[in-house]
Amino acid sequence: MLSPINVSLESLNLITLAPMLIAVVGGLIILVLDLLNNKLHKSLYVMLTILVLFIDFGAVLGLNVNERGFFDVMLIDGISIISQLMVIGGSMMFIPLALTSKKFHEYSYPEFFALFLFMIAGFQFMVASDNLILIFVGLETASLSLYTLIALHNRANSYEAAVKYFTMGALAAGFFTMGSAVIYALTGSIELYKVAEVLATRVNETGLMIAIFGSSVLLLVAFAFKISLFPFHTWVPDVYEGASAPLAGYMSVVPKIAAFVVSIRIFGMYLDLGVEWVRWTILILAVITMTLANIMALVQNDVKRMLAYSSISHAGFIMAALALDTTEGNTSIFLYYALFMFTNLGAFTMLWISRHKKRIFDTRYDHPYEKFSGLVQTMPMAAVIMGIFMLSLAGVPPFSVFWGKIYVMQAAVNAGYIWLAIIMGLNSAIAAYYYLKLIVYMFLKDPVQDAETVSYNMSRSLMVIIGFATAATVGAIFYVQPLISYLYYMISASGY
Amino acid sequence: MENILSILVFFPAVAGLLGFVIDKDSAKAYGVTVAAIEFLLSLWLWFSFDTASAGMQFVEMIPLIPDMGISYYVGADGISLFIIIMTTLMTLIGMASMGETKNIKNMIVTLLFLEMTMIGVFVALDAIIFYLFWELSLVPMLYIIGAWGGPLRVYASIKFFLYTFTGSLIMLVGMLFVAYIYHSLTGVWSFAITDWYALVLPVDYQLWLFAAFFIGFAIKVPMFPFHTWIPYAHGQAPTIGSVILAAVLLKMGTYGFVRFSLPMFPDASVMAITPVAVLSLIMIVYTAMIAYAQKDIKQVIAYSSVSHMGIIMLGLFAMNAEGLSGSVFQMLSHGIVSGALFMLVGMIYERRHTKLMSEFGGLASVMPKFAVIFGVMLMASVGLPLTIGFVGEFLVLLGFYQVSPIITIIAGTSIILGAVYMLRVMKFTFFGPLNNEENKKLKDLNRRETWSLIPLVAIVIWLGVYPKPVLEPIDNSVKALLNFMDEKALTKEAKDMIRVAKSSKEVK
Amino acid sequence: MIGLSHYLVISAILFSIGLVGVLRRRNLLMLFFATEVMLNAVNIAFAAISHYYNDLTGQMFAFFIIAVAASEVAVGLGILIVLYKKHGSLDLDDLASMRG
Amino acid sequence: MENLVYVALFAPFVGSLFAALFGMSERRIFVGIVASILIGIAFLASATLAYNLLMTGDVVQIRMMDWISAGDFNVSFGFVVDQISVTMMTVVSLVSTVVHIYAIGYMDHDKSFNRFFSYLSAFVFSMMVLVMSDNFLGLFIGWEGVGVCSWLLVGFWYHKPDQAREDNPSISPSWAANEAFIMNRIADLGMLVGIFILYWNTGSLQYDEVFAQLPYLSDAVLKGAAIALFIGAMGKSAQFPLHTWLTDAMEGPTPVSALIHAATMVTAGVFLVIRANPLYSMEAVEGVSFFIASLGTFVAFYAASMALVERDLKRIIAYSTLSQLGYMFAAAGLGAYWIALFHLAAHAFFKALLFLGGGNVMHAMHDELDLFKMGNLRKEMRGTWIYMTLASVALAGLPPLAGFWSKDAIIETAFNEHTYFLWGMLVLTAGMTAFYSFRQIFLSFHGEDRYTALGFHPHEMYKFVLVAMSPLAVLAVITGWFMGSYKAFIYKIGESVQYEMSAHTHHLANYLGLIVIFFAVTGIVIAYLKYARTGEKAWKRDEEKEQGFFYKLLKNQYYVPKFYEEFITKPYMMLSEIFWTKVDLKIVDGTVDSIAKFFYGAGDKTRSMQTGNLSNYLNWMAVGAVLLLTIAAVSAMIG
Repeated sequence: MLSPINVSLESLNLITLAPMLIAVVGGLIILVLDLLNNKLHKSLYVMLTILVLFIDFGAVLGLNVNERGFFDVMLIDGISIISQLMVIGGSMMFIPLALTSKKFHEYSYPEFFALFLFMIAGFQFMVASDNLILIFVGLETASLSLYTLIALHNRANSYEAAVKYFTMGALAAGFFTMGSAVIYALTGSIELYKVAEVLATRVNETGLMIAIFGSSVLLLVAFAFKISLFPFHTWVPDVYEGASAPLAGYMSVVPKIAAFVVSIRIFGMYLDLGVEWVRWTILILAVITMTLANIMALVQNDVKRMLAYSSISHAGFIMAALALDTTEGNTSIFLYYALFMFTNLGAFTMLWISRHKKRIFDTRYDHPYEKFSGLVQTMPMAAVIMGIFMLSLAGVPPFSVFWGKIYVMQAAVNAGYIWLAIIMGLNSAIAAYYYLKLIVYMFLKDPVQDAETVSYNMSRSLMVIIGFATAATVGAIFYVQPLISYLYYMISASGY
Repeated sequence: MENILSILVFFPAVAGLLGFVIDKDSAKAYGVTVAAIEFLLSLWLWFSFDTASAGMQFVEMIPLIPDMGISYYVGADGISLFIIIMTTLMTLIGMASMGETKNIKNMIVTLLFLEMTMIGVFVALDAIIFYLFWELSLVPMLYIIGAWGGPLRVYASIKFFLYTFTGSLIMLVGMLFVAYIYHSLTGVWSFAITDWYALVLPVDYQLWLFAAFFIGFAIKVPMFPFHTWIPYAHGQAPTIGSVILAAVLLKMGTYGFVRFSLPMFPDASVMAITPVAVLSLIMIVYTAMIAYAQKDIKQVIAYSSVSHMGIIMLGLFAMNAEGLSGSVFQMLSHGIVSGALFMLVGMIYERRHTKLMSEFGGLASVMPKFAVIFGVMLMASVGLPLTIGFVGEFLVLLGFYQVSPIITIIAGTSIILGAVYMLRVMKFTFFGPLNNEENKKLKDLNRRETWSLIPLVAIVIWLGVYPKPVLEPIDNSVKALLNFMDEKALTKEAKDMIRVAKSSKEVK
Repeated sequence: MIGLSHYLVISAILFSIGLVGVLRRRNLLMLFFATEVMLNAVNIAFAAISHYYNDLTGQMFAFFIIAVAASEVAVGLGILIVLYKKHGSLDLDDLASMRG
Repeated sequence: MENLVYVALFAPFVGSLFAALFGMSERRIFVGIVASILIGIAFLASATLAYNLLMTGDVVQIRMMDWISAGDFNVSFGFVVDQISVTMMTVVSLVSTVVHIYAIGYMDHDKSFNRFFSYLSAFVFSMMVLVMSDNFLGLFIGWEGVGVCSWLLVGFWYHKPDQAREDNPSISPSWAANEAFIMNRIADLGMLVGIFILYWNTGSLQYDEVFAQLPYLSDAVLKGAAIALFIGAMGKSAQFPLHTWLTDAMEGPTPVSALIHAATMVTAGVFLVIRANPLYSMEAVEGVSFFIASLGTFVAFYAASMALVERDLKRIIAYSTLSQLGYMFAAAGLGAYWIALFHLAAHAFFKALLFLGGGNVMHAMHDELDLFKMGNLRKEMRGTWIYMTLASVALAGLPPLAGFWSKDAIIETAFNEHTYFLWGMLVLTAGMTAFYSFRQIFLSFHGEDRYTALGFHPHEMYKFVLVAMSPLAVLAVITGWFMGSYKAFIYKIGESVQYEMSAHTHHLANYLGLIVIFFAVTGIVIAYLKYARTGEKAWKRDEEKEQGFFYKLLKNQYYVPKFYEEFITKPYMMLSEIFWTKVDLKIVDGTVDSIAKFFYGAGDKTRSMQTGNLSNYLNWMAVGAVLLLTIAAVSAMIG
């Protein structure tokens, strides 16, 4: 006999779903508004988006640590809270970049903002669950929105970028589902905590381990693609180049945070089970990624592409921290991205400000180095600020990324991976060259452009963003402590 | 004014920030005034410094990132005190004598920031703060070399930056490892150097850590074979850049050895005596020879800097108070003398836009004042007694003689080889007939140039004749350092090698 | 008797076919089909395993995959159309204006 | 008394500063006068101190202030006025006074007149520091100070261009100055090492403290210290093989040669050995002392041999100085320190006189120094002729002039010590000395007039200059007469300086003296016969003889400067060049750059994986998956 379905609302713990719902509803409201009046200015949508995100942020803050909800598919642990906060925070910082002084195609569509909010909801689902289905759905929701957002930039390169990203993303999705299927086949479950339980009892079976081997490789491919590890990083430079600068900056931080969270959940599980070769695979991949991306960044002619490679390299850096499988290592992932976010926000905004509809300096690139030559003479403040961002990225103290870097390296040293710390150090040294290259152009060369060229898109809101990013980058030393202690607390609370 | 060190560090930075709004034409006056105030502040530091005490003074500590054990922790002892004063002095004089007119405002602002970082390095007692200023000092220097330098300036500045940056990252790993050990032993995170001093490390750890720190410091010093950035940096840098680079930035490396390597790794330091001494010997002899082959006056002085830094390195590893004090004193003397020499070369360069010796000859008759001051500095550079150059060099060689007579004798050839290349410069530049028509019209030093050099001449002679006010506080701190090393050393070899001064035992 | 392993083998073969398609095809449209093949191969596996375990989760996953695949096609085709408008070609080899 | 010490020390310093004030302005006679007066004051103070010491026997020792103290090392500016230093002080200040006054006349036309006095007084100050210091490091200050002043003064006419070695063996004043400085530095290193040895073994550098420790030191240490200090002495006193600078230093103005390169600075090395006599008289260092004596003897002979064929007036005197320094070292090495010191003083007087006379000739001949272009000058310059002849007689060692007493004593010492070979050499050298010094007198003042044809119109020096030279002339004559009382004076210092001839030698003293006189007279007679006659027998230049092997060997200073140039200077330059261009730029820096280039090149290569073609990207993903499998498999197997 079928017993009547009886679900108590309380046990659903719907509050865990609230943040995502807020984002989705926000997106819908924007769409409805457009239906009612399609002459509304983008600034309204921007502000609405920020407000929605603000509420979203508050809702996440209100969550209790270590809860499950909605048929236990939602998992609200420390990681999920901090990653949601970072996703939302990052989005709040990047969306005002729509407020340029010049018009850009995509921002005239309210759909842009709706999609943006849906994407955030997707990311939130991704990080707030240990159910592979939900992770997959969240991942795809976010990715599909992201592809569209990229394409909305409405130029040949954007379409090309979107197609490349999309196709590779589809392949990665295939790998992800196949990996999940293997896991399912092995354990009969797709809830990670159950998977872990099952695997823990059978960890000595050779056949099983071979199968795990296969599944973890498939999953690793999928997430290496998202995180952009070598050799799955090939989309990054092209997509960053094709996408608008704000979106590129956004992609260098937010989707990666989400992907990292899932990686922590999946690979952290393997590492906890004592599957050493996962660690080595990740470490080797990470080392290759940071080194090769650095080396390729050396020879770039375009600042945006350089930043793309640099973000690959930074991702490799962080991936190594993941392999450490210590609380410090996991803390460092979030700390690094939090600090990295401010700097990247600033750097990409600077690029955004200098963006023209037409390519003035180079037929191929939007932001060739030459564009910035002699900037210190025409716009000293801008040059100094951009210089600070570059130094921060290079890991020069006391700017924000340095503190992330030192924390990662400290984590590596503490875990006994001194060689890794040394490789990280040397990689930072290589990386310094291409960041310096921009500084060299800005400070040491004579100007070939007028101030207007570089401040084409300048508007008050962008200045505020830049100011904020600068303050956050320079003053990192003052907020690193609370940040660390909060992150550390949340992560250790969720058992990683 | 217990927080005078913080004032010293941040005053120039704040002044630099405000400097952005100063009008271009008044920028230099502003800069010189700020530097002068800073210099007076540093004199005040000396004045209120208790010269009899060997420990850290004016200590300030503000926790910044307690979870990582990082705090703003500064203090000064006899060793750092005078390096700080030299830094402020050389910045002031370098700035006052500056003939640069292009982008003067940027230059002034950059110099003020540079001053902050330099003083920060010498007062930092927290490894991360030390590292912070250490790295930050590269940036203004990069700009100075790159923006006002010669034709190869970009190459030179990037080389300078990347080379030192690479080295210091290795050092950073070393620091992190020390912090890790400190944590695993005490359960507390700390980057405070004074806390680290208490660590007794096993010898193999000491060796690895010594190596890590060594790379960072050695590149900065610069020790052979890491010295090749310096001829480019000096060759391309504008005068002020060379002055500060030679006078202060290089001292950061040797200062690092005193502050970190020696007290933290006494056993490793003792084991490193021979390798370091060999490298120092190569620096002394080999670069002195290279200096002799140079055609460009500035390059001669650049290579001579490396050679003199070899002497300083040797003294640091003498493991006795004579050598160490001498070495620290030599840091000051080299700072002042090479700074002055670079200024002099800069003055002639401004007049003739060349630094090649072959372009000159017989300048003594058209520029007598210039020649006299150059001569004084030259004599100080080759270590003539009663000039500042002698005291340090003598003490270093005296100190190292106890370690190894043979090495000392080879190192002592520095007094010969130094004379060889410096006198060559003197001869080809100032002596001989005045053949070149262009040189006949040269003007002697003007008032600004003369008055910026005269204080240096005065110091060169004052500290040569009566070094006691400076040497005594240095010596006190050095003795305390050696006492400490001796107590801390694990191996018998190290204990035997580290020679505690008799006079300091009584103090204890 | 057709057992789980047969399904899984079929699934694996299909997945490989899809993969080879993705790797070898030069036409974007065909490429999309190939990815669909891959996803559907996974669906077969999920359904089979679900049946084997007598557990509905797998089938649910398969449904979700179908849904996602559908929306993927929608988005993909949309992008494809604008691309075609701009480029006039769907050949992968023509799509390399960004490189290095 | 202390004040007098300071006066003696600082009067020259004040003089130097005073002159320096006018260093860049034009010639002012009063600068020279003031400087001379101040040196004169220093002389008076020194003389008073000497008198006081003679009367009371009280050694004055003062400590002015701390200098360097670090660790256990502690040294201060301290000065001691004892028999040794007071002798030097008096000699130095006296000769300096004369030279200063002389220079007022000599440098008359030089536009750098003021600068010259500044340097010259600074030299006197340094020399005073050198001799008065009560510790080795203080001595080193003076040691280096005189070196610098010598550098400044040799290169005084810095504007002269370089010449080929064939035209001018000294190349140029600035070259000679550098050579002198660098050669001295080589020796100074030895001196420094000696100081290090003494400090680390005795814990002090104070003379009395160091000497008090000597008996407790090991033989090796004593030997090491003795050798190292002597190396220092070799440089200053231009002993072989560091002797070449001295003749080249004749490029400096003649008063400088007289003061620095004859009377005072070059004797600093001898002074050092005498000062450190307790060390050198230790039994353990007997070998070293004997070596010193032998080297001294060798140099005496060696330098005299080169003087035989030299044409340059000043260089002949320089060789004679070198030779006489050899005598002094011979005495000091044999333990007769007071005799060495006495010879030093006597030599200072007559050699300064000789040089100043030479300066007069030079002044008269418009800087022409070639003896072959002179002849019969005595008719024009009678005063100078008398002075120079007196000085030459003293140098040749004929009684009753100063040189005889002191040199004879040295030769006697060699006999007394049973080192008959050294004795023989020294006697022979005495003969050669007489020959070349009179060859010089005869070629310049006697024989045929050769200069008129060449267009020279010599004239006698100013009167006041000649008057100023008179004290030297008087001393050159009478110094020897006070040998006995000087012996009594210096014996008070202690046992180590006391030296007495054995009874046997004493017995033979008169015969020995006669032998020396015989050789000297023979030398003079030969010189007379060859060079002094007029008319048909007049000397004529023999070009053919000048091509002979020995003549050329001597003329080229045994090819030693050439050897230094070919085997030290040039290889050093070449090696430096190689180190710079080949090693430093190519290898050391090349490695650094190639590392950078490697990364950059790798970037260019790996960049090509970014083809822009989506199909390739997808392939890369597949490759990546395979790669992951491999890595995982390998690490699983290793793990």
